[in-house]
Amino acid sequence: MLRYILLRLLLLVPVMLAVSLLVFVLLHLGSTDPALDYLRLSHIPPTDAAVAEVRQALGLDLPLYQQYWIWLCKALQLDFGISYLTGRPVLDDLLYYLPATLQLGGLALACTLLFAVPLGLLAARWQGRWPDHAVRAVTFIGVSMPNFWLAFLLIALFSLWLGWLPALGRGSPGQLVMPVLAIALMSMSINARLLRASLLEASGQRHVTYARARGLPERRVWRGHILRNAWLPLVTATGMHVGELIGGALVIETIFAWPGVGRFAVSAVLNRDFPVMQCFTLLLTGLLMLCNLLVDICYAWLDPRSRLQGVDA
Amino acid sequence: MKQSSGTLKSALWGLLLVTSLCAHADRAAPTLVYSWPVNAGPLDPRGYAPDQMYAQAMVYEPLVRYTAAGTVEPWLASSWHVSDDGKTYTFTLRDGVRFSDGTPFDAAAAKANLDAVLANSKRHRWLELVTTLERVEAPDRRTLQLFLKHPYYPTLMELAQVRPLRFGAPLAKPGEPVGTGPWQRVESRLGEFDRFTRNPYYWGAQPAYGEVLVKVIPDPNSRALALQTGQIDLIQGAAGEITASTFVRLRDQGFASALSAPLATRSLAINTGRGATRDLAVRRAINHGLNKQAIIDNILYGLEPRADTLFAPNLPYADLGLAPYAYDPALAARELDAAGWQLVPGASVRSKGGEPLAVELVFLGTSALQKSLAEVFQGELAKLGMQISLRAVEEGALVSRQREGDFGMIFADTWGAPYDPHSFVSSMRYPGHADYMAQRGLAIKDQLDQRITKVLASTDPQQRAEQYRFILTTLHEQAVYVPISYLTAISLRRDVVDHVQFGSTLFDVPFEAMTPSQEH
Amino acid sequence: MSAFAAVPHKPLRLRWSLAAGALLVSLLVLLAVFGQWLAPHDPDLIDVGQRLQPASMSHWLGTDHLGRDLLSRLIVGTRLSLGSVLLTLSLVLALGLLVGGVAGFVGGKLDLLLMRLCDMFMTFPTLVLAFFFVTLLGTGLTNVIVAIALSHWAWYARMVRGLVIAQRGREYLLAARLAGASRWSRLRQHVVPNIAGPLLVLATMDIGHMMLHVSGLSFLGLGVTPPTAEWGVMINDAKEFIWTHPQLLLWPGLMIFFSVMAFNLLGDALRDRLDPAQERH
Amino acid sequence: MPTPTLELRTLSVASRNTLLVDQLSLQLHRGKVCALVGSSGSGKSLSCLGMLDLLPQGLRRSGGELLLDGVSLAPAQVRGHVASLVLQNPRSAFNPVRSMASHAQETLKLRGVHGADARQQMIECLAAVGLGDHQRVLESFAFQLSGGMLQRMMIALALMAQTPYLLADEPTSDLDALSQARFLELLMELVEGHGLGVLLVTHDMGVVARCADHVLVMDAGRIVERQDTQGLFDAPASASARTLLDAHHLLTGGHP
Repeated sequence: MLRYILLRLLLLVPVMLAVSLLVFVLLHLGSTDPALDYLRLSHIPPTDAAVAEVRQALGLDLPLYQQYWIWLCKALQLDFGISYLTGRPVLDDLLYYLPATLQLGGLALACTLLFAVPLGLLAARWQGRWPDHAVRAVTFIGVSMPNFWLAFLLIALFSLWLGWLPALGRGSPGQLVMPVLAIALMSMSINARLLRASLLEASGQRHVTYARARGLPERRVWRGHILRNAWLPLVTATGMHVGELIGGALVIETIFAWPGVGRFAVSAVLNRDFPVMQCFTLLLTGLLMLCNLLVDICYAWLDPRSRLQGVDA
Repeated sequence: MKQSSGTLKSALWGLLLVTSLCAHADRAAPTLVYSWPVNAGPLDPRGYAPDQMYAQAMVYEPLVRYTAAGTVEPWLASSWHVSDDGKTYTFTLRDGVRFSDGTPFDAAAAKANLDAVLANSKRHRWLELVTTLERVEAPDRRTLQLFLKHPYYPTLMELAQVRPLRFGAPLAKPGEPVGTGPWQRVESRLGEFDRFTRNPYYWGAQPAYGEVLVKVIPDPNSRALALQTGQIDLIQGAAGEITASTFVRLRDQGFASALSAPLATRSLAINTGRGATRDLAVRRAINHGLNKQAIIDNILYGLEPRADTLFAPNLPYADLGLAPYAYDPALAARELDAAGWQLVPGASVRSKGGEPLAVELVFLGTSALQKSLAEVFQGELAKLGMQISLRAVEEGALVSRQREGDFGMIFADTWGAPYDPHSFVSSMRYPGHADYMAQRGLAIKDQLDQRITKVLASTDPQQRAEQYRFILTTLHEQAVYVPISYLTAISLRRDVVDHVQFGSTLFDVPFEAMTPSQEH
Repeated sequence: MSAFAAVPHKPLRLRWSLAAGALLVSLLVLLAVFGQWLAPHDPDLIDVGQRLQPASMSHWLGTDHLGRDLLSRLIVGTRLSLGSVLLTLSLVLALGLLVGGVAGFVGGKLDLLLMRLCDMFMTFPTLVLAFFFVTLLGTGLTNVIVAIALSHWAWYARMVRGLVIAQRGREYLLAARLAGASRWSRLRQHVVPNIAGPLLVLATMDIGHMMLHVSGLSFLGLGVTPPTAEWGVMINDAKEFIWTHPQLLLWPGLMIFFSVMAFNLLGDALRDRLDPAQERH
Repeated sequence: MPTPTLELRTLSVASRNTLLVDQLSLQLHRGKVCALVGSSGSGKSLSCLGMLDLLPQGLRRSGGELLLDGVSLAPAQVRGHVASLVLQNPRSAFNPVRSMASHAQETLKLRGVHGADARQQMIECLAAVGLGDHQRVLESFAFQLSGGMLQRMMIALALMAQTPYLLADEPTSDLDALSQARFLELLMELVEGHGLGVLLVTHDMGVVARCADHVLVMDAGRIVERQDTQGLFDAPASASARTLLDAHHLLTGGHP
């Protein structure tokens, strides 16, 4: 098992390298020149001389492979360069903003599991009766709701009309409620529907019939047999949803003025701040790969078949 | 334009009352709370992005300060003398001025700052004075001499600008801003706020406020909400702090508001070198075809006065009494017909010799205001039989299109005081500008550039005014620009702050002149 | 002979949702095709004097911040939203079939490489990937479509590969090969029809997801260029007026919501009908 | 004292509109094997499951009263306490994510047996069904054991539950000839040794011939003939019995 984890961690390096090269090339072949953005934000007229000077100062005039080589050497010492716009080391800014996003993403993930599991269970337990229909209706709405529109509805309802919650910013717990809900509703609904489907499928299995035949009480049949098997698809889905939550954070942070890494990345992308974009994609890739590894480990721990038969990576 | 359902309005008032009651107003050293989209930055006296100009204007001071009347007044230099040939400027420095770390401000410190600018002239060369400045001398403690390569009349104007020709303590460590200004920056928390307190050694009158807290709020809607809920006391500036509609809504709700004098011109640059706009008649028809007043009243809520000329009359050398292009669609149609742009019955777009009257209007996709204006222009000019295709781009692409002249028409505002008119006009000579690219198609473009060079070097004010008249009149008659409105700074404040004034330039906010109001 | 496996029968609910889904989707298609003629006013007609009017007889849903009729813009917006999504879908299906088909059919090292590429694309959240591509390609609807296609194709490729490999083992394919049918005709006659079912289900389920992304990117200001009416852009424009005219924000959101729901409804029903076993959230 | 019996009265099973099992009644006696035979689709498996009320979703059960020595019992009281079940496809009958030991512990816990003596009983039962290497078997999962071993594990679980009766639904049809013979041998030992009462559902007349004392022949959800084994083989009364026997003779070429 340990050997498998080490192998996956080693796999992380080549993938990150490939992603960084791909992103580097795509960025520099992109449409516009970051020097222009720098001049614009500095209120300096973009004459040819000024553009040339800034390109030289930012090291953009070197040939592409040389730029990448310089970046790579420095990156290996965790120095991801200086942001074109803020003049601060890129990694410090990203790590400064990361906790806010992790707080939002983490809470959204917790909220997803907190609501998806009971809802899924409720729907599967009373299949066909009113709780099942209610849950299916709610989750169906959740799946079809655009998160940015939901965010505005929440703002209009809770801070504009009822005035209970502050509409934006970070700090007091009240400011957490709406952004988390706006991000989590979609993945919560998806997971609830998934859990319901996998519960129904599991409860139809023959080993459940056999368990009941052995006289086990219904409660133990559900906990010991149905649930134990229904967790598996949920684990893989949750792994995928970490990515979706970060995607959601991108949009939601701009609406709620949440000082997270998502909003920072959006502004960096709009202002062509290459070092920040480069570092952000690497950070994101690393985070997602680790999440996938975590999911696989959970899966192997929960499902002996994959553990003992050798996991198909 | 009162338009809101009953419950909504009462809810808002309720929200306002609740929050303003609990807003703390500590009496010790009152704090003025302002907001800005981003942090102030390391605040290097000569620094560009990410340093924010409003903060540099608070901490660093110029030799001479630009006034609302468009002239300069003595500031760090109590007096100055210009040699007859206009190439030597001798300044007598104000006595008893000290930096916020207590060290004295003298000729040596001033020379050190200006030498630093000359040393990095590659970066500062965009400012004409930096290329014309030969060397700086400090004969004694209170005398500073600037020697120019050739006479350059806007020297004093460019010395007044926020950067790079202001003065920081030479020995200050980078990131530790030490200036002679009324404020010093004591704390900066990324993404949250920047805190400024009074400079204890300030040579001028101590500001009424003990502290200015500038919160980081990137989004205009969030900024408006912060004002409503008492999280900030003041919204002021001309950089789109809040949208026009929000300004009107808050003003109608009773927030004290003010509009500044014209500071810059919101205008479209028309490409004289490409497509249908090569034809003067087309450019004149565009100027006549846009009902600017209706647009200003509805899109800009009448907040910005209509602009008839490229520079507002209150700017130096700009009061020329040029005949404005009145809104006269009939005249525009006649001019187009006369110029051969026929509207074939059945077609909706005029054409001449097979070429359709189509112009591409490029605008900033992320600016709601430019998007609305672009859509209205498209609608209005369509009535004249002109096909305006809209092209939304983000900031980076807008600048590159301006540089390469890749536009039919493009939003290109003037730089505003104190750059207008001299710096803006001077920049027209260099490729890589929307203006250069727009004027490229004019036959007399070369003559215009020579005239600009001559005006900058002229020492005789009368002759200078003559050159400006020729330049501005030519640009006006050739209809290279469509001036829309004069950009004004807006100001909205909670009733906890008084004596709110506007800075004389687009960038500075005179916090030192503001006082906490007495009633509270 | 496992007589006691769940006896397959069509619960009432399934037929109902299939009908409802199909009805809503066809309504959307109707709106998209005949949009202009159905719209009471010209959606792009700017009448600055009539700004921000509440609902009235002439303008059933009122007017937007430039005085354009909101209802007409919503109706015409259908064409753009639906059209762009269907275009994206065709691009994604093409890519998915190509890559998945080749990986599945050729197998070996190429298959491994292509699947690793898929994994890399699948780890990235689709919206972040789309956002990234748009900023590289520049704004505009065509770029948004390409960006979303680039971020969604991996799922399809992975599924197509799985199905192709599953089909390849089937006897009739071996028989066809023995009968000397060329590889291409085998793919066309035998493999594709069997893939169509699950692929159709994945596509209908995914349309909703893509529609959310198109409007999401437009909301961020990177998508459709004005003045064409598109729901995401309309929400972006209405953002400024949330305090005074929330209805400007409400209607476009509702349109997105209902069209996404319609496709999800249809997708669910199709999935239950075509292959109950295949679970995809 | 009449031989102890487990009686099922008038069990009916129906899906939405078709009747699958019609008024089925039968009696099981300790130490006796009662075979329930019929062609596939005759509803014999459904009856077996219906008896313990283990029908899948969508099927309705009516009637089917259970009496142990004349005393009426609810199916839940019978399941695991009075009667155990052995299924056809053993691999899918075990929870894939739980080891054999945890299945056994679960069953023993029902009888309040914990810790050391639970372990002891497991070892004994496994030995009884011929799974000597109990350490490996207990730690392994379903996918790690063969069909035959899993089948015998089910018997072991029944032994652990100490239920007097055993319902076996086509226990041998998935096994190869050798493990089939061994399984039937084990079954007969338990019937004679422990006085187990068995309901054997099968379509293989060879199995019936070898083990069954009494035979019930089912067709289209109804019992069409009840006789003892010898009588059935000699003079099958119902048409379906005859077809089953002809098929059997064809396969085995003559008398059992």
